[in-house]
Amino acid sequence: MRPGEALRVVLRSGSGRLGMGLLAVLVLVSVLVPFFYPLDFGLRFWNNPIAWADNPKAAPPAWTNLLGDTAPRHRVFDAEQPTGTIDAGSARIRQFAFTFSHQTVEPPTFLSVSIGAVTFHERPPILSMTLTRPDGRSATLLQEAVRGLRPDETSPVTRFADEPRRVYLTGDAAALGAAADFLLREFDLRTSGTELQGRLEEVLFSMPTGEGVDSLAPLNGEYTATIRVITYDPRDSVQSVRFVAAGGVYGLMGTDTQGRDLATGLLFGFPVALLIGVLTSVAATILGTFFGILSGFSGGRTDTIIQRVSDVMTNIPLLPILIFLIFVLGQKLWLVMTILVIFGWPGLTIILRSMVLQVRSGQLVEATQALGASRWRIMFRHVFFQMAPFIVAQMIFFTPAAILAEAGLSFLGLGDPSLPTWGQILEQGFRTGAIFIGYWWWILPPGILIVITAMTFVLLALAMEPVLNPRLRERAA
Amino acid sequence: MNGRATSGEPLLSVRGLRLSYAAERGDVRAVDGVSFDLQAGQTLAIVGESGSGKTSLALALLRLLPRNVALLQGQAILNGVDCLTLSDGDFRDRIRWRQISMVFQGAAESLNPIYKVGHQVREVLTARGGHSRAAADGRAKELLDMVRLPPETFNRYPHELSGGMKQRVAVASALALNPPLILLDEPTSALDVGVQAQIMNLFKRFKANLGVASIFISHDIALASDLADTIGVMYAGRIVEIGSTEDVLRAPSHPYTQKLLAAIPRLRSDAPLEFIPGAPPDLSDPPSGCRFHPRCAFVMERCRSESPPDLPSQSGSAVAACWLLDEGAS
Amino acid sequence: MTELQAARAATAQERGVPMLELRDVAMHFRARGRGFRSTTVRALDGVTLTLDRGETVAIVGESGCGKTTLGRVSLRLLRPTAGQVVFDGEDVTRTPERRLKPFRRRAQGIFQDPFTSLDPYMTIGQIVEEPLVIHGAGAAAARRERVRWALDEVRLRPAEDFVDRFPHLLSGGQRQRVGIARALTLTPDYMLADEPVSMIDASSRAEILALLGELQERHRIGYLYITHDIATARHFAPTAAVMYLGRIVEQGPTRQLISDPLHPYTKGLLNAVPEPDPANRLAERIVLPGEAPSPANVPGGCRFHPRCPAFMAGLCDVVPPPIVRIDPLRSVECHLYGDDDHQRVREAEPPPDDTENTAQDGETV
Amino acid sequence: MALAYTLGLRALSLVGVLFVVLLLVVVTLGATGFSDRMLTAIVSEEMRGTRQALAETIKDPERLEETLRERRAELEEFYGLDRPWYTRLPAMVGRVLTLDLGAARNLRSFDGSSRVTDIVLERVPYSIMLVTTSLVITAVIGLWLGAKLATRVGTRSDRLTSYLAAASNALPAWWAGILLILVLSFQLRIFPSGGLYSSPPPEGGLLRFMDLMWHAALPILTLVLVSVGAWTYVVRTMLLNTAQEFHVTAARARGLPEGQVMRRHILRVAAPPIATNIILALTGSIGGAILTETVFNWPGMGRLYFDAITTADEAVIVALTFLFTLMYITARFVLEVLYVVLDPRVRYTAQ
Repeated sequence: MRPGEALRVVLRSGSGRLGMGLLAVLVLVSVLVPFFYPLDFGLRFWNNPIAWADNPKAAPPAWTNLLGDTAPRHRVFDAEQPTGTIDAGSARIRQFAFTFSHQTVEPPTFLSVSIGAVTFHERPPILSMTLTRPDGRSATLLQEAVRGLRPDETSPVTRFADEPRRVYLTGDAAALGAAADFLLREFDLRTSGTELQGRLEEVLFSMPTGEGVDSLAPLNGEYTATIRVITYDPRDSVQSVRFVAAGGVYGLMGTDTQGRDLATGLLFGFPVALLIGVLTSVAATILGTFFGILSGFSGGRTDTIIQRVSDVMTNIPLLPILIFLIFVLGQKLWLVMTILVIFGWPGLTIILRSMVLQVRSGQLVEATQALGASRWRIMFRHVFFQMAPFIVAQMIFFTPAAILAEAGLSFLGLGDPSLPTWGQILEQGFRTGAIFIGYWWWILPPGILIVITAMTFVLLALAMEPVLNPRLRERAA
Repeated sequence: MNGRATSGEPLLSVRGLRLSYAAERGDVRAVDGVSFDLQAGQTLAIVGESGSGKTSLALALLRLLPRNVALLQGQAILNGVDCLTLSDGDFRDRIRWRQISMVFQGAAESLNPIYKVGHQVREVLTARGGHSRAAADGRAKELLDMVRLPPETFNRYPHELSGGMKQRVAVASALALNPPLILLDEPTSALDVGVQAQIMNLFKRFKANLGVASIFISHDIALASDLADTIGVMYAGRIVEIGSTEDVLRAPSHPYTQKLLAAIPRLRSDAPLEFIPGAPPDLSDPPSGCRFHPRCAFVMERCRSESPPDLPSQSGSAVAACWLLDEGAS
Repeated sequence: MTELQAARAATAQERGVPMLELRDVAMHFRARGRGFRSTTVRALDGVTLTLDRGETVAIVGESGCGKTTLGRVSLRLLRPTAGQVVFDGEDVTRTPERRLKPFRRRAQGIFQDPFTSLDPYMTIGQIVEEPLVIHGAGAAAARRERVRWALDEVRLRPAEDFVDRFPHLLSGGQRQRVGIARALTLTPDYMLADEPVSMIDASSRAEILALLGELQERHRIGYLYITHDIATARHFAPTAAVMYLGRIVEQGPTRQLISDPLHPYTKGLLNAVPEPDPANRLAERIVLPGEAPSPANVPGGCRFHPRCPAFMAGLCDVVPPPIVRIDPLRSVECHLYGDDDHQRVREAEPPPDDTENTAQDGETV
Repeated sequence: MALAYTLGLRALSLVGVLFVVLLLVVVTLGATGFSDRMLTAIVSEEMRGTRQALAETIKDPERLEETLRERRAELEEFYGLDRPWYTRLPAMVGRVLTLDLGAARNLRSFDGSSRVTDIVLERVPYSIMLVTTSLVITAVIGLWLGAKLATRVGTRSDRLTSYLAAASNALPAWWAGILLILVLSFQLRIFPSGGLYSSPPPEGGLLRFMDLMWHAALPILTLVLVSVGAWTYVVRTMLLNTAQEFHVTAARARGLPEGQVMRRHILRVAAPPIATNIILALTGSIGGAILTETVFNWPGMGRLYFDAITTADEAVIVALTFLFTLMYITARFVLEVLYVVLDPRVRYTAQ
């Protein structure tokens, strides 16, 4: 059967159409992802906690709010240019004011301020952050000076260039103290910073309704965070400023306990899964086809050796060996794929060999040999073509097996850390106990994606069946 | 339409049998209006080339049809019972193997590979013949002996036997319930000529000794003439000529029969071999009129449009569906 | 064929060297038996045969007699265990495959099954062109022209209608003609015809055989015609050899072989052939008992002795029979004719046999 | 005779497989320096005991250290640590074969032993219980359903099963387990999410057993769920293929009752190819069991694998790899025997 004809047969069935559709989506996403992701995404971003510090932790997807939940949105404000500048003598005050509307019962899950690359010449600049509430009251939660010149440094000095100065206000003792002061000053409530530990946002984003800090009513409205950078030299500069009022929900797919955006990780999983599946199955199929045809065709010692090796290989239980080898040799994706290929080809070889023997006993081979055709011509021009549809079907069928094997291995904690996969995301969720706490957004999507991807190929293999078995195609006399 | 002038009710009387299969390109009319009579103890040979519908005819008589049958009509009256109108259950209980048994073309495939052959012969006897296990064993051994298989064959598996021996087992099984009629569907075509002659001897013996009637289906008219009292020649789903073996062989009336006979290489004659140009028609779209007309050397205008009726040949008992006979008569 | 080759072929013939010569060819296969034992399957066991250009020799025998193996050896598809395959005086028995191309160009084959001997993924044009491609004969245009010529030769006309079609759209007879065209493109001198009509409807067999005959006349092809059907051999091959269990037991002009068979096996074989004659009806044939044993288990002495109606104990089961030359064209391998004065024993007609299935009924597994 | 020969050949071939796996394991361990580390750990452990014992008798600290150094050198020589790894191959193969792999780094057996043998072997029954129970349930359902569907090809339920079977190829056991936990354990709270017994375990034999069953229900359900579709499909397809064979038509022609045709001429004939498919599916079910145990915290070998990986306990991993291979090969041999018994053709033609 010609390829075009085969494709038509595949597309005639429902499963074929569904499989082709899913495959198109998979391929499209996988092709697009590498354009937008750095290649060292795994090490530089995914497994680097700093990259995810400003995200809410274990937050469900943002769209869960539509279902009636009332978690605050996640707000991130970045600025490079101040919203206002005040010159006071030699000092210049850069103001970065970020206003946001807070309308939920739950306060933000945390607040943080980050200042990027500050350059100064003489006096070190002073940084501060003040939160102004809808009722006009305000609290200054941060006030600190950039570290001055050390003896070994010469002016000008740039600080926070490599990594911004990030103050995690929620856990910052000074900020907690400032909040306690604020409560005393404005509401005459006497607490302490330690007492407010973990409750900073709660007290800042509410009105006390009675005695003490335990009876609070949410205060909704416009809040403004003002970050000030005071410099003392006209040449001084500040590169960027960020304020985060972390939400209780995040993005399309939520976050994990490290605050990682699961949507990002899941998207990155597309090309990786496809790579594992397709590369492994193509390589295993090429090897299997080559050895299968060679074995069936050449007979003699070559055949015996290939047969013995395949027999042993197919008798080895794959997963335990895979676990052992990856554990000992290192968690590398290419290694996983290599092992899958090494253990994947013999199955095909055994089937193809018996098919070749059948073809070989037929008269086509004899006739072609009598024409003077070389062994290679017979093997790969005639014999191979007879089996091509079957080989393609086997390749498709092997693809999900490779994907699932990698996922299973990752699930056991043997994934390649430099390339996040769906299996790894699931494993981290499982290890953190996500299923027992009900972090479904962490557990369900990667699993569903694995199943859908595997399903795509299974559906295609299913639709290939009539191509292989003409009896199913035409039930004529 | 029976070639032989015989008295009494025929054992089997087939009238207007039609059978088509559903296929993608349209219905395939495998059997298209076949009628014949068969007397008890006689042998009718149905001779035709591949695709002429001869095997379909046999399968229709035993009602062993594939799923894609689109049409089955006509009558097949065996001992006064119309086999085609019986319910499935009745047909199975009353007709199959009791009245009509069959020896298939691929004897090797007709045996279950995982049971000893003796047990397979016994199975029919216990399940259908009401024999006890012990009685069935005895009868099975007797049957194997009748087809001249050594006693130890009883405990052999099919794969341990040669093709000829397997075919003998199939014959033993067909004789198990003493049916009055056996269908022999190319029973020797997979065998070498020597073994073929052995099996044919067996059939001849049973015909003479047991008085069992048979329908012998074959592509080989020479082989058929070895056993048959009557020969029916099939072409494209129809019997184009039927008559006593002597008449059909000595004075064939239908051009197709004539050519078929002339195409057989004779062992002791140097008559040049003839052939029929062209190929048999596609039965999903058969030619109009006489189905043989596109390949016939004597084609007339009438052959293209009108389907010829069965006409008596000059040579006595035979009838043939050919307009030439009409010309000759008028 | 190049002029050089033609010249060589011509000179070979002038020298009186036959085109194809099989000298005492044996072909033994090793097969895995039960347990660790391995058995030797003696498919061919000392066969000598010659064939000239324009000549047809039939090899007649039942399945398993080694006739197909003989055909394969004659095309050097198999390398015989012993003996020689000589083509135009040149011994090609041990010639390695890569140096066999000149031989392959001149020796071609037509095979039994027209359904499996053609690649279903190739068009008729590609199939017929393949030998030209393999042998690097001519430019593309010349090859196409040659394909058309070959199709025309086998009367697949007009050739244009066939070149782009796939084999599954053709009838059995048409496919077989494609096979013949494929073998013909290189205009070989020798063509093996291995049961070329056994899978074709009776009404078309004569057509294929007639075509082969015509091609022989036109191109002086020598045929080795392998068949189980001795009747077609009579009509197609002037000379025939009867094989039994890997040996030629009788050889001679086909008509004489049929009218006056010498070997008990040949007689048995002929007795079994059905003829369209109502007189045969119900008369039981005199048949050979049992079936031929497997070539893995060849009886000693005369290999036919367990089934032979003229079996002479102490001789036939002990001493291999000599090849007795009856006249320049006929020979037989049987003790019945081993007398000094080549006395032909015609009276030894076997008695009607009724114990055909006892004793050694084919123990082939 | 031929039967024994055929089976002997299979057994030999499977022993060969085991040997290849052993060699692969040992060579990998040697070449990567893992075996050095494992042997060093064994030496260190023995030294701990020696130090305690010697400390009783030798009071002079300097002499004690000296004696210990000598003792250590002796031990290192004994274990071959002073020689290159490949000279230790046979000894290492022996160690793996007998699971004599010293002490685990962190893992302990239920009663606190740190010997690898103790840790690993006490898990075996739990794994076997899980796998065999689910296998039996799957087989029963698969055979019954497959036979039922084979009689109604092309119906909606038949097509549905084909799709479900295909889907089960794409559904990893661990993921199915997680789903079941989320729904049946976390949401509906019908079943426990894992473990062997409730804590504290109920008193009394019957209650304890019931509690065990209650805990085993979800893992077994998982294993059955992911393989029953494929089983059903295989059984159905094999039966259909057999039903198309000519001898079945021949049996019908003989007028045998339909039930007898199904039983004797279809089911029985299809049994060997069904067995073959099950043999092939065995690899998958071993993998499924490892992961399912992990998900359900079922204290079998699979869960132990997970824990050993987490704690980087190489000796336990080596022992488990070997044990899994051994179990797999044993199971495979049992099925091969079954196959040979089922098919008379194999019995007589040795190949």
